[in-house]
Amino acid sequence: MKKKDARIIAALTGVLMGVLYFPYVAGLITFWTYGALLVIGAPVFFLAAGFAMMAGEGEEDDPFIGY
Amino acid sequence: MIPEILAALFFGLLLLGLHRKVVARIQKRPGPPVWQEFLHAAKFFWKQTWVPKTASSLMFVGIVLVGIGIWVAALLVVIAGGNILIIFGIYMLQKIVEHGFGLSSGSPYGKFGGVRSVISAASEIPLFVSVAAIALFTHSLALQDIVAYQAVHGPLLLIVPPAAFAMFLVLLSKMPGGPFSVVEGKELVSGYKTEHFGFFRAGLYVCDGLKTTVLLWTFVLVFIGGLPTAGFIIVMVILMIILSFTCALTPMLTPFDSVTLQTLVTGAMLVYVGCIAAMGVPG
Amino acid sequence: MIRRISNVISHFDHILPLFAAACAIIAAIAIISLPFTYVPDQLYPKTINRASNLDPYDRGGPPFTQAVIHSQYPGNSPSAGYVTTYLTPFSRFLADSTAHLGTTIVAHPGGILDEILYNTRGLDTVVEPTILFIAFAIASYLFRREE
Amino acid sequence: MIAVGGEPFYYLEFGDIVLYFSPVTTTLFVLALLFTLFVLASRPERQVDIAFGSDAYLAKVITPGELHFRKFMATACGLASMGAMVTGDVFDFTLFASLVGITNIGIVAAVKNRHVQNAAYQYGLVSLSATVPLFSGAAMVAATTGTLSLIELAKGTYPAVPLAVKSFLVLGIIGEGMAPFYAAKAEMFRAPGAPYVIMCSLSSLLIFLRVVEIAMTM
Repeated sequence: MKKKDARIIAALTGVLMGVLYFPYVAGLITFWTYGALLVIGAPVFFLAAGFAMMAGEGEEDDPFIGY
Repeated sequence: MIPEILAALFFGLLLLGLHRKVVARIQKRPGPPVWQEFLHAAKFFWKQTWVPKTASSLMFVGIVLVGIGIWVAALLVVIAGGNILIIFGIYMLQKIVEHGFGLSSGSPYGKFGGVRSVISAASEIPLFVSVAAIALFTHSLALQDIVAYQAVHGPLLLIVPPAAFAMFLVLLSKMPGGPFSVVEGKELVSGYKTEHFGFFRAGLYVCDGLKTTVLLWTFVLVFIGGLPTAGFIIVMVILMIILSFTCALTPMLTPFDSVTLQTLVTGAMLVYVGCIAAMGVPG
Repeated sequence: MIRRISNVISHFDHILPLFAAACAIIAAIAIISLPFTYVPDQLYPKTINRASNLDPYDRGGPPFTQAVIHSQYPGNSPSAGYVTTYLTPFSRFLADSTAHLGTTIVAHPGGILDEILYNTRGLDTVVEPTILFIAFAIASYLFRREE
Repeated sequence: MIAVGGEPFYYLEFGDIVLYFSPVTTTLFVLALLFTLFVLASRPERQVDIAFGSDAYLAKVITPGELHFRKFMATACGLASMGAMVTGDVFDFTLFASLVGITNIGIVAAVKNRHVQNAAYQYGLVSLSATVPLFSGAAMVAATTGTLSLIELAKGTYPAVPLAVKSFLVLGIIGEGMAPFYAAKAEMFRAPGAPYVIMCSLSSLLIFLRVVEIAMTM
């Protein structure tokens, strides 16, 4: 994933989860609708934020094989 | 809901830190500070990360998504007082998440961790027998019904102590360093976690934190009943300390010994539930 | 003791006898708890016409008409009962001339799949051949793997 | 009635076989779907092995032919478990369960590894013999109640299913790869190809969860 894309995804999910919190508290959207959003959104936000900030630039490494 | 999730995550990581502290004190070590696990998670999140060359990249990344997602879902189910079978289903899915972590990287150590995690699948079976025992009394598996039942009849811990014991064993099998924690044995480097570093590992800490809170909370809800928030926190801390003592004072079993022991417990539980069902439920 | 048990269950050559033992125990429990009451009000009942060439499979009645089937949700399958007695002309010929053909699932296309499954139980008719075909796929793959 | 899985909110009818989506079955269905999508979309990992006697190591590569076959089998396994999760009919459930058993063998059948093949063979024998208690359990459910529909059984108007019959059903599922009969399955996990072998374990866990729900509903 490109860092720029990851940044956009992280921002999108973060903003969506944050903004929709207010209608949920106000009772406009149901618990499970907002819950489904969180179940999908929270891990995506977490990983996308990680990719946006700390994704490695160089070549990948081999797995650890013990020495 | 976001505040609840963050609180549960933070509290779960603190509980795990407490676990390490208690175990260390029993072993006459000073031990890390209680917020050590939280520091770990934060540290890992700000490390450079990439996917190993040999890994199945989609699986490697996707399994972190699944891991966090299912435990957020489990927490929401507990908050909503939903069905206890869903929580236990998610708990069993944690097994698949472990396989995914271990197998997706191509590392032999991760693989061993994953295979160990298949072997230890017996740890889930006592769960269902205790669920059956609970259902015999409450006639429902929704958490709110179970809590309501206990408000009338007193805690299930006193009514069906063997079921509580079976579930305690299940909790124990998910504690680091416990007798049944064969998946994370020290001879496996870091077991299924070996290849997930950087923010993937931070994601694993998020899973662990949520998992600890959800499991302990469910135990308290199912066997003790509804309490005020402070009461929940106190009881969960006490439960954690009991678990830590058990972990520190028991040796780790070999994988198949742990399977045998858990199967025997399940057998005993089955006989017990059979007896209850045959004699008829009082009340 | 625990170690001895775990030595047995850890070896995959032992699980078949182990499973057989478990089956035997459960079967013994089942035999002890006999008799179970048989409920005569069954789904898909049938009267067996021993004289027919299609003996266990004959549902009675002329072809292309609706046989009487007691199904769980009659509203869901208004056409139930038609295909159970349906035979292609060739199958009809086989059925009329011999008592030994047209009675297995692979005997003949358009032959009788299974008198209960066929069209009274929608999804089962799909799942059951699927099991067969998956088994065929595995077998043929293994057979041709070395080529 | 014990509302084990919560109230269903959607019914899908295939004649007498009615699929129902209650909170529990829907959760399980979504999980099976998710991992099936993983199987479809992901490439297998290259498993690293250390060559003893030197400091070299090798990565096992799965050939395209093997890859396609295993992907097909794992997808079939995913579809079968999805079906088993939502079906509202005991006999249909047992059919799906045996389909899962067969596809599990198929997932590792293509692996060129004697140890894994032996384990798969033993697993196949057990899952074959497990169909006997499985189907006889379903048949006895029909005999003792007169119906196979879980929705009807859950209403409590039919006679209760004897405990021994339920144990037959559960034993049949346990034979498909749950404790303590999964030693072969654990060995099957040594095969490379992470997304596919995970399906083996996922399907048996999900089916076990479902049979617990079914046994408590009846």
